[in-house]
Amino acid sequence: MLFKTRNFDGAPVALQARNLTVSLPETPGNPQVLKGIDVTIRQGETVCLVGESGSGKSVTSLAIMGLLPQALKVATGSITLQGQDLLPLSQAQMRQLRAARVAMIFQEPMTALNPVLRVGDQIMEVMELHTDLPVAERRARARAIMEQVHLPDVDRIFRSYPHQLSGGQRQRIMIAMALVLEPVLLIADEPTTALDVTTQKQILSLIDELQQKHGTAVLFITHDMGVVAEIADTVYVMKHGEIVEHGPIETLLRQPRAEYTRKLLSAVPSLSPRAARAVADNTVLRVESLNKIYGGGGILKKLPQAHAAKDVTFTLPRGRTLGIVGESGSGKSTVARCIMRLIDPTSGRIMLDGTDIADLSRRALRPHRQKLQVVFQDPMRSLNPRWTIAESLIEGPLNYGTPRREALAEAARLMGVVGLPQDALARYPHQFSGGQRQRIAIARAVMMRPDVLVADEAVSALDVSVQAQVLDLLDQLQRDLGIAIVFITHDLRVAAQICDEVIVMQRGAVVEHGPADRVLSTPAHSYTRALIDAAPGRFWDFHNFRELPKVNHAEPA
Amino acid sequence: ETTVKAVMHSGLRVLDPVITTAHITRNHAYMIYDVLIAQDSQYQPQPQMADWTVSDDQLTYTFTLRDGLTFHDGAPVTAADAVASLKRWGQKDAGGQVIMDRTASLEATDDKTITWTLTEPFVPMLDILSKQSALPPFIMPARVAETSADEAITDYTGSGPFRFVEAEFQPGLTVVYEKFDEYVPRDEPADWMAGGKVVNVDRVEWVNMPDIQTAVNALSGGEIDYIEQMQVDLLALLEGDPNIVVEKREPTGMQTMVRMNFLHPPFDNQQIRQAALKAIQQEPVLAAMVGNPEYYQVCGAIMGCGTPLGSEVGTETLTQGGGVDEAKALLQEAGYDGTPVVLMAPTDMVALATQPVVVSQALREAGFQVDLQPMDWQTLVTRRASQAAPAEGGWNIFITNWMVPEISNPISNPMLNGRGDDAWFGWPTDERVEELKENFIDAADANAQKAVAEEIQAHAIDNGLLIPLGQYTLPQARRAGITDMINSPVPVFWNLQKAE
Amino acid sequence: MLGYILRRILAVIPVMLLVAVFVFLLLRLTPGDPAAIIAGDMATPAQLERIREAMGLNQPLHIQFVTWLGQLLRGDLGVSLISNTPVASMIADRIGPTFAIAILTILMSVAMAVPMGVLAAWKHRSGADYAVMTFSVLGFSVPVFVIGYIFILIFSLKLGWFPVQGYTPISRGLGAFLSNAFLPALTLSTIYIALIARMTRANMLEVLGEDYIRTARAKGAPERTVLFRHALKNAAVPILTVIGTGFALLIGGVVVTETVFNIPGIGRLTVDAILARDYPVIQAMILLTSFLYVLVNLLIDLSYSFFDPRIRY
Amino acid sequence: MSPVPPPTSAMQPVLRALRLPQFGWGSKIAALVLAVIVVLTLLAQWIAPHDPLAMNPLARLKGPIEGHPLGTDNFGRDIFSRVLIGGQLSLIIGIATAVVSVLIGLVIGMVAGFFRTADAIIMRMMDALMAIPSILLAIALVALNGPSVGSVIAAITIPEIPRVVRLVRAVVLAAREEPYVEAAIALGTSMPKILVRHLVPNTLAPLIVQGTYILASAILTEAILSFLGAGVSTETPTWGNIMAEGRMFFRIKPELILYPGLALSLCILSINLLGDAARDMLDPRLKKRAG
Ligand SMILES: Nc1ncnc2c1ncn2[C@@H]1O[C@H](COP(=O)(O)OP(=O)(O)OP(=O)(O)O)[C@@H](O)[C@H]1O
Ligand SMILES: Nc1ncnc2c1ncn2[C@@H]1O[C@H](COP(=O)(O)OP(=O)(O)OP(=O)(O)O)[C@@H](O)[C@H]1O
Ligand SMILES: [Mg+2]
Ligand SMILES: [Mg+2]
Repeated sequence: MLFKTRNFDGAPVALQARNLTVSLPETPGNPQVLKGIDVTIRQGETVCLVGESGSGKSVTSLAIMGLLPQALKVATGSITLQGQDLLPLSQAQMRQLRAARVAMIFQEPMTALNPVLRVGDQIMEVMELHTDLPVAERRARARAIMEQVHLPDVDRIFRSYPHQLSGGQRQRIMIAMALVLEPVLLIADEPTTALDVTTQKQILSLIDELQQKHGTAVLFITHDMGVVAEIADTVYVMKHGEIVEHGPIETLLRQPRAEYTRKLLSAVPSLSPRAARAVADNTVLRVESLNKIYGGGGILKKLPQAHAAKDVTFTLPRGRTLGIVGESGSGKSTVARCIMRLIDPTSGRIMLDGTDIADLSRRALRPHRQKLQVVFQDPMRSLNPRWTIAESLIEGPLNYGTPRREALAEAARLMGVVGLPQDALARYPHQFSGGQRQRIAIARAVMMRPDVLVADEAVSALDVSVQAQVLDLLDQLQRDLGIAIVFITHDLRVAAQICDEVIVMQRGAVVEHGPADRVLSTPAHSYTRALIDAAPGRFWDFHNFRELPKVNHAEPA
Repeated sequence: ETTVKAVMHSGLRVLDPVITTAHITRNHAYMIYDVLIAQDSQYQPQPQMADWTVSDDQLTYTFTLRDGLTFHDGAPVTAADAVASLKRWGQKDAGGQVIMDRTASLEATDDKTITWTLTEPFVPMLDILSKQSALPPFIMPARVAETSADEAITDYTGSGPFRFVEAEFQPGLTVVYEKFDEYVPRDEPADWMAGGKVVNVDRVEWVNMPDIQTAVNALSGGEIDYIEQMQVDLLALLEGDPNIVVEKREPTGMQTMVRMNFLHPPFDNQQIRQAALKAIQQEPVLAAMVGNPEYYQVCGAIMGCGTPLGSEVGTETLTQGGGVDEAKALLQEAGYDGTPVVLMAPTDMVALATQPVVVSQALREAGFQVDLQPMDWQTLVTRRASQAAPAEGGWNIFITNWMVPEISNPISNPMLNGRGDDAWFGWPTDERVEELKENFIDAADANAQKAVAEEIQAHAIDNGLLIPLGQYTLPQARRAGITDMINSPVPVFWNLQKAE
Repeated sequence: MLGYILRRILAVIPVMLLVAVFVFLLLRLTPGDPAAIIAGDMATPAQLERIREAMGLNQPLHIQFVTWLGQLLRGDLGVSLISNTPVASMIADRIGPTFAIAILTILMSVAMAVPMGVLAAWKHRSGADYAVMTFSVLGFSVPVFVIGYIFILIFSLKLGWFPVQGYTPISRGLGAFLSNAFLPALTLSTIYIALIARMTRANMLEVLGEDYIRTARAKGAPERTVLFRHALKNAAVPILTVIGTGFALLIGGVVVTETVFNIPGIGRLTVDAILARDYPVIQAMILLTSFLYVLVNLLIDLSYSFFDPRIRY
Repeated sequence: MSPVPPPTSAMQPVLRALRLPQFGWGSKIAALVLAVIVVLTLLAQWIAPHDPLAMNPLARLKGPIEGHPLGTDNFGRDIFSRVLIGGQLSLIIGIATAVVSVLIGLVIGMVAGFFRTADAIIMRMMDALMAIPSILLAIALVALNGPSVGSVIAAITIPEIPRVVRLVRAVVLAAREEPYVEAAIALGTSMPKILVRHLVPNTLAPLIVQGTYILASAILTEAILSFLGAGVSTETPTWGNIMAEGRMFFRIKPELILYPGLALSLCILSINLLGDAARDMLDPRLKKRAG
């Protein structure tokens, strides 16, 4: 079974939004954030709401909860929950409803739980607010639901604070909290985006399991088409505050009608790795037994140590792309920052064009900096917000003695290369979108004519469609300039798209290393296999609106 | 148990009446110590602890202690105690030093008798021994009086009408006294420091309130009984309150005056000193300081108006004004080159804060360049001891106040010391004034003394040894329930009654 | 935790040593001379010199410093140059009132300021917010002594509710204590309230924007629960911090209120000592207040973990 | 592509912060009041009907009378003129203290924030300085140098410095972890250049806010120093010493405290309000926040 094919036509409607319009009454021009959307969710159904960032997905969910930010107001339309009109309700009445009949879980399990209260108390609080159950009963129920969400060692976790739990565990607590009163509707706003793929898979199946058990209707908000393919019964596609298309999952993926949906789907990178390119002969970067141990030392007390990179070794030839993949905390960024010498490696060698830069002093390092550039994950924070784009772009060349005029000319030329208008140079970072900013950051790196470009999660913060543009740009630059790229990502789809070679890291160590197509199609290490398995929607070729012709890696036994 | 709570003019910090001239310490000493002989309201010496006889040749003074004198620790007061106390005092007090210079012997001839033999007759002997300021000779146990005169005592046993309650003493803040039950007062009625010191209350508490307004509020509210020195401006707040009595305490009051530094330009020049004197007029200074004319008196006498020796010769411009043009002319004549005059102005002493401001304004109007330097009193007392040039941490002018009895006599008036480096701050070298003082000592009788005093006045004004700025009294205020207070220069707490 | 406390206490030593050096140098380089005040108006320069000699003020600075430090380490704060009383007993006599009023002030301030700040943050940009902010800015804008005078005028003289001055120790009954201590504490509170209310507001604003507040609302928690159970505890650490650093402000205010209300506390003692150059007293007082400051802040640091379980030592 | 987001970043915060239309009405009034006070004090020499020092002790403590719109003080000087001129020195003390402490604090804070070796020593010294109650330190410092304008400014400035240092250091420590700083390192930018071009601008916004508080509290501290007898000479009037001198007459002539107090409070109120507005403005989180 590829997709869920359940039919809910007969099921009672859990929630219905009709012609819902949300506007910003205090902003000049009274812009509309939601423009008359219609959404129907039936008992037991999972409805996925997809769309690019800023399209209004979260606003929809908050409108249902009655938790719209002050700036936003429902202008027209209705929201009914099991036939009860929600909009006329007072705040007090809405409060009665929340958690009891509509519950919600949020994207960031790290921040969505109150850090100063024990998680058990936070679950019990829901019952305290909505029921008259005695404390003992509340506690028993809280434990029961914690077991249902498969939390280990319930006794201990019940008494723990959020920071003592892993991300996945926290999200389970959130789910437990949301479901303990068996609500009619569960709204999940990107509940797994912040989680590792393996954890994501567990959470998705948990939601599925509980939904089956309680018959809850689920409104699931995500921008990850893979997740959609895994869990949705029905999909709504949003753009600029409007629903452009909706339908059963399979229909939508096979025969998308709206142009926008097609675009959205084609931008999803394929999980089938591209063939490695011809091996160039000259190595630009060679890393040998790189180790990085954080912490230790301390005068009066030994600080805890973290061995974040263990004996990492690889070589990178000119013009090729090396992917580093692995779960959060596996040491990817550590390796990148060591190579960049933003931090000092504990031991090992980093040969850049034949020179070991691992132990060079700041001063001695300077001439080599030029050859080594970096692009970070967060495009907003990686540009100085106070500087014009031109200033940011020419900072590097000026450091190495390029005359200002020449540097400006080169900056202008690169604006064309990365697909931005010339006048962008005079503007400030905040005047660009995330994708544009990331292209600027790439242009800034390219200004230095580097031999090696390190991209640490360079596309992770971007929408799929924007992601595709940036990946194209990197590809093009690599072809034109022969730059070698170290590409760090946790997204196997992305890695499959652009890497020639891949190393897989787990707890600081390289567990697998090889050409991308081999590693991703016939993984040798169980950890790699687990990663690949966990990738949602890996059976589907979104680009071509059909299932992948064959599953081209060996199923684990 | 009756307790009188009094707000005194300052906080008591130093407990040794020999080591400091601070009035609050002297007042404290009058509470817990007794004196051999004391001044009455006619400025006459009267027996207190002792009677005396003087030999015909005026050389031998014999003091006999009266019966019943006991220290607070129960020991009887002996002549040896008195001798030790007098000797320690004699090292410190200016008048005492003069006497000691002429002393052949001072000893206890028996338990009750003190025999003091001089080398030559000395008329002011008894006046000095009975004086109220600056350092009266208080009698302490011999063991205490053995302390070096430069070191503060640490044993506060006296034989006065009150006992010092050491456990409740908070320096600068509160002092508590209890009635000394074994004290035997004289039979005569109390008259200033003389007569019977009959204590009618059980306890006296002195509290220091740095903000006089707080004190006034507290007096209105009945939280305290007595304020030693009222700010005249604030009398308005007490007006019309039947529970409160405001009155002048001492008839003579205080003198405020300017002292110039003779060592450095421009005041090393007599003409310029004269110019300064002519530039100043007393009334604005007094008005700014006190406000209500009832409580100040324009007075040019350097030894005080209303005292036997007071004379106002040569001070018309000070008292009546009109000297500015003369001052300008003098400056011109002396060739004053605009050297700035460093005027030290204490900001933290209410009684001294206003005069410098008015004086500097007056000097400026006459053509002086004035550098008014505000500082706290402590800096001032330190800096005035510096003989350095004004630009290097020295000074040209400062202003201070005296109790009139302290300066009412040329011997004790520190301004009239003309012995250069040994003189008081300002260090005038003035042989003439020294000569005149000798004449004064040698004067045969009161009339002759008065004549010399007039000469001294004329000379001192002419030479600019000081510029008197006038006299003032700060009234005291008390709850009406406090009666029979002795109206003396030193506020004392015997004799008074407190109605409950 | 124990190790942490130990390390923090050890870290206090260099700070206090620096304070000691600093204070000592500051004072000894100051013009003004305790000998002069002892000697009084009539003393001659030669007498002054003898007194300086007797008090050891003529010795070289470093010798004086070492002597003083040595005494200090033996727990001997020295003897007042002016009144000859042991400094320790002077402080002991006068620390009570200051302490009692400071604590009353902090209690009153926290009790008033925290709800004010919470309200202002909750009703951000509303009339209530502006009212609280204006009040708290006002508290920063009027000199303490003016506030004190106004309170005396209104509450003591016009209404007659409180005595105008003085201090009654708490041992003579809470009522008697409060009747004297309330006005000074209220006066001191204004600036403290301003500080805490402002800090509470700023941090509540921040916390109220956090995801877990949205979670609490999504659970259907009423606003009261959201504000006080969920938000306030999270905002507590910076509020506590400002209470700690505000302690210095409190000491400054105490000096003034003790003057205005005639309270026999250590604030006035210190100012008097500075004006009289009573070195042992000044040194002891500044060391003591600095030490109190450090101690209060240490305690506050340690209390963080009570409010925020993420903070572990 | 999502529409251009609102300019929430802290870029060009200074210029934007000073553009008044973005402030609420409270801040506009504050700015207006402050402007009036500043203009009045700047023009005091010409507006004041009397020489602030011209005295007539025989006509002291008078109520509003001919030629003295606010009456006279205890020296018979014109209160109105003194309050006008007093504003000059108060503002100078406030501004000088703010500027000097911010500049010195900035330099020390940058050094502490950027050079790990210096950090420990500098911060211990700052801790020590902070631990000494500022008002006591100020009184002692004034006693040290005599209460001239310069020493009052120094006395108020020195205790403020550690606070600025802490602030700057915190900003620098946070900013040096920013990816754009790391990017600059990767671009071969030298440390001093990074300090000056990337980090200093980050500190400006909080420093402006801090500066307004220092300005306001300096004016107040000066008043308190005067109250405690360690202020500037009464010959150079400040709001603080006018009040301190007038406090003795609070009950018989409250104007002596009322008018300078009013001027001072209005001024500080405005500065504080502007500072708070700047804080709200410059804090992107407050702007993004809703609900
Ligand atoms: N508090 C607010 N004030 C003003 N505009 C807002 C507010 N919250 C959201 N918006 C606007 O509403 C629109 C929809 O935002 P929403 O958060 O629903 O997007 P989204 O689809 O959830 O995006 P993402 O995938 O990034 O979470 C955006 O254009 C956003 O700018
Ligand atoms: N400055 C640091 N001090 C101490 N430990 C650190 C530091 N930075 C990272 N670590 C630890 O090193 C390990 C590797 O971190 P790293 O940031 O390299 O992981 P990553 O693979 O980039 O993870 P992510 O996908 O979340 O970015 C983690 O356990 C992390 O907690
Ligand atoms: Mg969203
Ligand atoms: Mg990383």
